[in-house]
Amino acid sequence: MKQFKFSLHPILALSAFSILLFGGFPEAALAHHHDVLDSGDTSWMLMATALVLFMTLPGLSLFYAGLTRSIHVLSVLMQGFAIACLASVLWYLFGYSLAFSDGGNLQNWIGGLDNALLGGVTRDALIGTIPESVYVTFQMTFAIIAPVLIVGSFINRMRFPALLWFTALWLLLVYFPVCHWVWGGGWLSSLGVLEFAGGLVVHLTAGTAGLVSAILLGPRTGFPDRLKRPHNLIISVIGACMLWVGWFGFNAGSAVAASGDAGMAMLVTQIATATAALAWMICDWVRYGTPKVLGIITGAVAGLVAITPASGFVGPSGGALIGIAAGIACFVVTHLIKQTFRLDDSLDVFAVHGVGGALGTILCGVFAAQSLGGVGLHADSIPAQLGIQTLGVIAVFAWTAIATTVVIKVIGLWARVRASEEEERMGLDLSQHEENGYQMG
Amino acid sequence: MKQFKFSLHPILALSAFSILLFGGFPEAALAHHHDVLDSGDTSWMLMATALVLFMTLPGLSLFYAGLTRSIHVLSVLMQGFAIACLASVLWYLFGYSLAFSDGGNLQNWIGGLDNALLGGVTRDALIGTIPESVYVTFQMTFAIIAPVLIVGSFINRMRFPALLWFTALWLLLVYFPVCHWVWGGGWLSSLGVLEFAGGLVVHLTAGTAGLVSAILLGPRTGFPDRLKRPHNLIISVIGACMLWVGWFGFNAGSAVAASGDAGMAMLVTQIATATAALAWMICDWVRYGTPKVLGIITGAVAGLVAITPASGFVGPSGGALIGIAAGIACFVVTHLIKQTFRLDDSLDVFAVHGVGGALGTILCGVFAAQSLGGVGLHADSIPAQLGIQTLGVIAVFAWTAIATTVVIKVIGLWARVRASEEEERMGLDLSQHEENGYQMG
Amino acid sequence: MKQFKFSLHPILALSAFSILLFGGFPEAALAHHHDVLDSGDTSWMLMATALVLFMTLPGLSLFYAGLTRSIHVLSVLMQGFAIACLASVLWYLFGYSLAFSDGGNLQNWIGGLDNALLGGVTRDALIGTIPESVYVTFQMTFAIIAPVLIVGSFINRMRFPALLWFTALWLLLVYFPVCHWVWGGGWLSSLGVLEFAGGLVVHLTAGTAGLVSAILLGPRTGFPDRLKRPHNLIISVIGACMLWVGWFGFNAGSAVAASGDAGMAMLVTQIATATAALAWMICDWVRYGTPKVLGIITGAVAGLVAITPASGFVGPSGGALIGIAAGIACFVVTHLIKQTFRLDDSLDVFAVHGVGGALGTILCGVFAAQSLGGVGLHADSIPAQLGIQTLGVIAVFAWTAIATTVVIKVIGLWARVRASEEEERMGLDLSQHEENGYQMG
Amino acid sequence: MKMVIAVIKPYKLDKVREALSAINVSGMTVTEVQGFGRQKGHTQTYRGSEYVVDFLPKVKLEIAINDEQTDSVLHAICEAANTNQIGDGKIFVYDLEQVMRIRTGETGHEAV
Amino acid sequence: MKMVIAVIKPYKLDKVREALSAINVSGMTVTEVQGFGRQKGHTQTYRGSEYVVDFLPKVKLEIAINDEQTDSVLHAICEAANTNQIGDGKIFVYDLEQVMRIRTGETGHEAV
Amino acid sequence: MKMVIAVIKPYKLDKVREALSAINVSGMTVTEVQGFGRQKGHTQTYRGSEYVVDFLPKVKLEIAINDEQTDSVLHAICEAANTNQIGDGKIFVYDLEQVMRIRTGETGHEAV
Ligand SMILES: Nc1ncnc2c1ncn2[C@@H]1O[C@H](COP(=O)(O)OP(=O)(O)O)[C@@H](O)[C@H]1O
Ligand SMILES: Nc1ncnc2c1ncn2[C@@H]1O[C@H](COP(=O)(O)OP(=O)(O)O)[C@@H](O)[C@H]1O
Ligand SMILES: Nc1ncnc2c1ncn2[C@@H]1O[C@H](COP(=O)(O)OP(=O)(O)O)[C@@H](O)[C@H]1O
Repeated sequence: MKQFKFSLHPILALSAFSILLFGGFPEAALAHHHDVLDSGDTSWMLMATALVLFMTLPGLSLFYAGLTRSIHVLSVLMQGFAIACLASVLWYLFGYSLAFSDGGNLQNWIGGLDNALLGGVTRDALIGTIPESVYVTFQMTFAIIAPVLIVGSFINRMRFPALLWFTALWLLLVYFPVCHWVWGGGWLSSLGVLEFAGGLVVHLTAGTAGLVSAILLGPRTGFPDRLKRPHNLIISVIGACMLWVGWFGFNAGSAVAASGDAGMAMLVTQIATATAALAWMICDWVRYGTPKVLGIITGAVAGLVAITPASGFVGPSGGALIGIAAGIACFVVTHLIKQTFRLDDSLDVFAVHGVGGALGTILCGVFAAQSLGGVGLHADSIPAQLGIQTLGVIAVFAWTAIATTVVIKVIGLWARVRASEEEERMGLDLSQHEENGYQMG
Repeated sequence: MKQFKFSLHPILALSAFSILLFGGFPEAALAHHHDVLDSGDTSWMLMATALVLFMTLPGLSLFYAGLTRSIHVLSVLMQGFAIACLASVLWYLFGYSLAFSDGGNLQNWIGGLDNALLGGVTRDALIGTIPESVYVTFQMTFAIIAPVLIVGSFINRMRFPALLWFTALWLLLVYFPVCHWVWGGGWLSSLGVLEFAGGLVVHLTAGTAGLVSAILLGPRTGFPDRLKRPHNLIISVIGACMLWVGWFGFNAGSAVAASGDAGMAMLVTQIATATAALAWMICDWVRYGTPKVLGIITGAVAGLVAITPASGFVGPSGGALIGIAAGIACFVVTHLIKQTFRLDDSLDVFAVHGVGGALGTILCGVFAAQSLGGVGLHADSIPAQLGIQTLGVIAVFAWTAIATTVVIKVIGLWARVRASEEEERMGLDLSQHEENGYQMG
Repeated sequence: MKQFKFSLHPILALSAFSILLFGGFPEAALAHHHDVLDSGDTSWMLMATALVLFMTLPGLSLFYAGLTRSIHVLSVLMQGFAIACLASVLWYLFGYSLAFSDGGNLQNWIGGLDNALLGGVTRDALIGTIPESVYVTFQMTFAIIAPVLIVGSFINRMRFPALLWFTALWLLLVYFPVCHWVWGGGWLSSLGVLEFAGGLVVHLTAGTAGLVSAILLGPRTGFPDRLKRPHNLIISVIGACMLWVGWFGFNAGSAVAASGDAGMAMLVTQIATATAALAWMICDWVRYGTPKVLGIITGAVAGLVAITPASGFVGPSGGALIGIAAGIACFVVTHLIKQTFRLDDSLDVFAVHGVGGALGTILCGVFAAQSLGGVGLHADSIPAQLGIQTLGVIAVFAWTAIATTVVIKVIGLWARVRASEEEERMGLDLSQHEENGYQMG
Repeated sequence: MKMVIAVIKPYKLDKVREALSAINVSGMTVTEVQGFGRQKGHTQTYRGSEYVVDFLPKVKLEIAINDEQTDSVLHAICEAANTNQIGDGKIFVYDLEQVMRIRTGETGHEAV
Repeated sequence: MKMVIAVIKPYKLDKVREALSAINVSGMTVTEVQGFGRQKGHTQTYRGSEYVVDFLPKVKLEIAINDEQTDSVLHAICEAANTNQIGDGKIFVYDLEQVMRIRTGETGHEAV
Repeated sequence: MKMVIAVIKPYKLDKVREALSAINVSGMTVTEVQGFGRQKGHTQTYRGSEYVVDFLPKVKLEIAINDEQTDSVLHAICEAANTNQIGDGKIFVYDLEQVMRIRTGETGHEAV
């Protein structure tokens, strides 16, 4: 199993890739198999893990919290925090095992229970050149951030007990399986889908789930024309900055080594983020006559999302172009969803994470081309790879949409999912937690 | 001396442990003695140091600052910042030396002055596989956080000059000696106490000092029934998240290497934090009918504290159980102190850090057992180890209580310790610093 | 070129230094030339890069944002964010190339365009022991922070489009050249100036530019006697803490290795920050009768700035003394500028960064002396080195002052640089971005 | 001229404003206030400490009107702000001696 | 009916509220305000810049009462809020023409 | 005695205060309020969602004065706060029955 496990995310991706390119595993990849701990790689992965946690708590939570009304601000922070705890426990109980252990006959779809309770994850166990304990924790932070992302779609209106159920069931039905498909040796990884750091596994799943749950829960009271403005953009800017910094762990950490791949992933992440942010800023400027703070930070996040699946495969110029595409596409879809479809995906989780994740996954199939500075897809294998990438996007979207619907419907059997008008009006802070965010004087 | 120094915290702990297990130093431990710099270990320790500083500034400061009234908020931040500066200078002057250099005849009790002014800490000096300069700074951040923790007990009412005196004398009389006892080759380390990352040295000392000073200074005006609510829980949540992230440096950094031990320390820290947070949340839910934001973040901190001394010795399931125990125990003691004993340990420093630190230290003696997934205590040595752990708790508690009392009494000889009613009413921000935290318009 | 490039910042500095000391390159330095990736060094540099970004976003932005009025708060954050994006793109387009590639005949003054669009920065390219991609990103974060620092001088009154122009032109005319002079093989590096981490390149350039632009834009409405107080010192303290933590990446990262040099850089950074903060606190106490929160955090920043150029060369006691000197000198100059010269360098960018950077650069020439615990300047070479250091300060100051003036004047040809009284009164948040920072209720 | 002061529940503000616009009253000044009355505050518990929350957030509207509008204004507010639950708030009316529009210097009825 | 407006030091709020409860006045509306009067603000210095703080934080109470309560209310507030130090604040009284309870539509004395 | 209530643009506060000091009126109580009037709010767009900003930030001054000061006070405020642009605000005057200084217990004219 170790042998197998070693070849996981994103080494598997790279390997699959090598197969495409060279028709077989390259020496270099195999050379890793000796499984000796490298303190430099371990050091980076310890840190990358901390960065991804930081990106969620407090980063993402703050990004969202600033955009709600002041009477719901704690509820958003609470949801992020509680999800982090719950997802950690589930990961320990069976999540890691379902995602990454050998699933036997079901291997294409889901892992087994060999590593339940993290059995087998001993002090000496290695994944490639790092301790398996580090790999477990690193991947745990990915399982944490996905459900926290979804929260943005239904802020101000999901009851807290329902949220806990939602988190648990959604991880079970969506995240663990999809993670297994892509990084755990499942069918998408067998197909050779390129997915470096979570464009499909984290962002497309979260974005799709956000869209679906926004539809099922219905809009906030006051949507679309009597809404209150974001209560504290300063907080959102802080959150966005933390997301940016923490995302280095997300992307460069997905190299699972302190290597040239990690370095390039960091570099292209930085460039894509910058171009996406500027692209969105210019869109705002053209459309509304003013560059907006909320716009530039959202653009940055769109860039971070879109470069995520591609960050291990493209070069600086590929990164720059993916960023620009993401900034524009996510801007447009945000407006479509809000203004044309009048859907209250409140914090644009689908438009930013769903669209950004899908776009990056697909563009990755292009910009990985060597001629474009990428890691080395031949020009004539681009169409095939594009097909695989698109298939991945469609499959993950479809499965997530169906499973999320099921999850919400099922929870509705025993719990009230949507806050009552009265609870919404009092604010979720008071109605769900009997606390207030701010208390002056 | 190098030879000696090398075997310090937590390598000493591990070594002592090995002696217990195998009746001698294992090869592996000795192998380190070559003292060659490992860039991976160094990299991680540089980063772990930054993380621990981050956990204090801004993490802990914010956690506390959000829980005060808005007229005292700056004073809390100021105290954290000033303590960080003062403790750094004292550590440079003689603190490191007193804690970690050879104390000669007094070696059981306190170090010497060989390293005063960091003499001998040259560019080439190594501790194990990392530069001594890094080890000095890493340990410095521990000496910083301990007195900052205490601040939570007497917020809103200690005068700033007294706080500076308190910090200096408390470090001298409590922190430097206890650190020496446990990690510097003193009597507790000779006994073989297991204390990975600061359960005794940092948390029990701080918690005990908090309790004692809360008693000596008396309660805040308005305690217990006319107090004002925490003024900004958002800030506290941010702080708690930063504590969580930074704590990876605290615990996994205490492996002083980017190793499997570090990885496992990070993993169990994550799990214990999650279970403790959920445990506290459930306690709130049962007791008050609502899950609370302040509850879940406090529970997380309790988990972080309790796993601290054990993080190098237990496995994932041990971590999960220690977390649950900590969440419940700290919840109960918080209520005891506030509601039964009516002591104004304002931010529950004793209930969280004192109790959490003691509990983790003791449980470590159990969950280190190999049969429970730990690093390898034999079932029949558990009673003995439990005895040593308990002795450590009692000794550190007693010494800290006595010495803290002396410190506060002595300062009272030349400085007013407690703010006047008028100063408290104006707010310490205005009365101590002539500044205001918030200034709208 | 690789060979050449390898010997850059700060290895070049160290090498130049070695030449001074030993009349030639030492073996140790040459040994690096093998250019093999070290995962430990790479790990640290990945992290150091994240730290420097963190120090700017959100650190520096928050430090500044808290000190404005609430109606300008977003504009400050927006400026920081937009600069980060723009500087990243420029760095990718040609900045890195102009700063670090071989300039041919112009090599003394500016680099060439060999690395434009980061051509040649492949996955395998190394600088010393780390991937060139990491070095590019690390240096990119330096190019980001310098223009963000300048923002503090003209808060509340520069129009946003002008700011974008200013950033682009200033990087082109000031930052890229000066960076090349000092770290890219230009004339100052040939002279052997000691500049470890940005005292000249980042802080003196930013400080000088701040002073010049504050003069050219004129004071804020209400200066000096009808100004409004800082609107949220909590935010500023958070920012200062983040600066402190992130600065470890700035200084210790400038060792471009996880080495004893990095460790010592971190240690002296910590000590200098602490002494400078305390020095400023005492100055406040003596001058105004109260220790101030804004004072102590500003002192910390002054210490961080001053130790920056020296951090690779001095020992702990050198750090302590540089800190004290910086705390006092920056305090005095702040008062001179504001009270004597009545210049509205609003957030004291010159007094802190200009003076701190210059002071540290010069004192570095003294405290690098071996007898003072430094890296090893002989007592009799101190005068010569002091001359070089002073020359560096003067040259960078003069060039920056001239070029910044040109930049602002030139922009004035097509854009309004200064906000109108009406725009300033509405607040830049509303007038430039049609957004509000805070929205209660 | 009269000044009408209405203390209402915050979330009713939009509705009251609309009700007033409907009867052509379109000037008002709004303040966030804390109310104390029959509606009792709740107790909040933070980590074992109980805090009595005496004051509840309300919104105060000040609306200057001409005498003849008084009844219709009271009626409009009352209807829009009523939830039949304790804490709905109160309306106070007092006599204004003078009103002046700063921009034009107009006084009296035209200034309202 | 009368409206009593009291501007007091913030930390006296609880005491005043209790004093009023003691004489059965239990409705009031409270606003955070900035006061300017004989009590002069202080000067604050932030990094070499001096800022004159003209306005001091006060709390404003609005209390509608029946005419006969006026004296006892003034007395109660005055006693509870007094510290004998400058800046203790002021009380203003004016005549209310009408009072209405939104919930019930009651007016006049019963509505107070 | 009269109470003058002036609702003005926030940035005019300092100027108005100075104008009042110039005519020896040096007591006042200031509140941050939201104004609704002829000056229409703007629309703000945040990520594709449009928000109508109905209420604009204003500052409300309450100034108790003696009867004979009324005209000069109105005049002073009006002049200092005027920008000739819509939204400059309004001044309301009503009659005060009683004024009391808490510190001394003085009432009536001396207390103003
Ligand atoms: N005597 C009073 N003077 C001023 N404001 C009052 C008075 N009584 C009530 N209020 C205001 O009206 C609000 C609602 O009053 P309350 O007695 O709680 O409910 P209800 O009006 O439905 O009986 C209070 O919160 C307070 O702001
Ligand atoms: N003429 C006035 N009109 C309105 N409010 C006033 C007036 N004079 C004083 N106040 C309010 O009363 C508060 C206290 O007044 P001050 O003159 O400072 O002290 P004292 O009442 O003890 O003489 C002021 O801060 C202000 O809020
Ligand atoms: N009828 C009213 N009652 C109370 N306040 C009013 C009234 N009309 C206007 N105001 C206040 O005066 C401010 C300015 O009024 P507005 O009609 O916008 O401009 P102008 O006074 O220049 O015509 C408003 O924002 C509001 O605070």
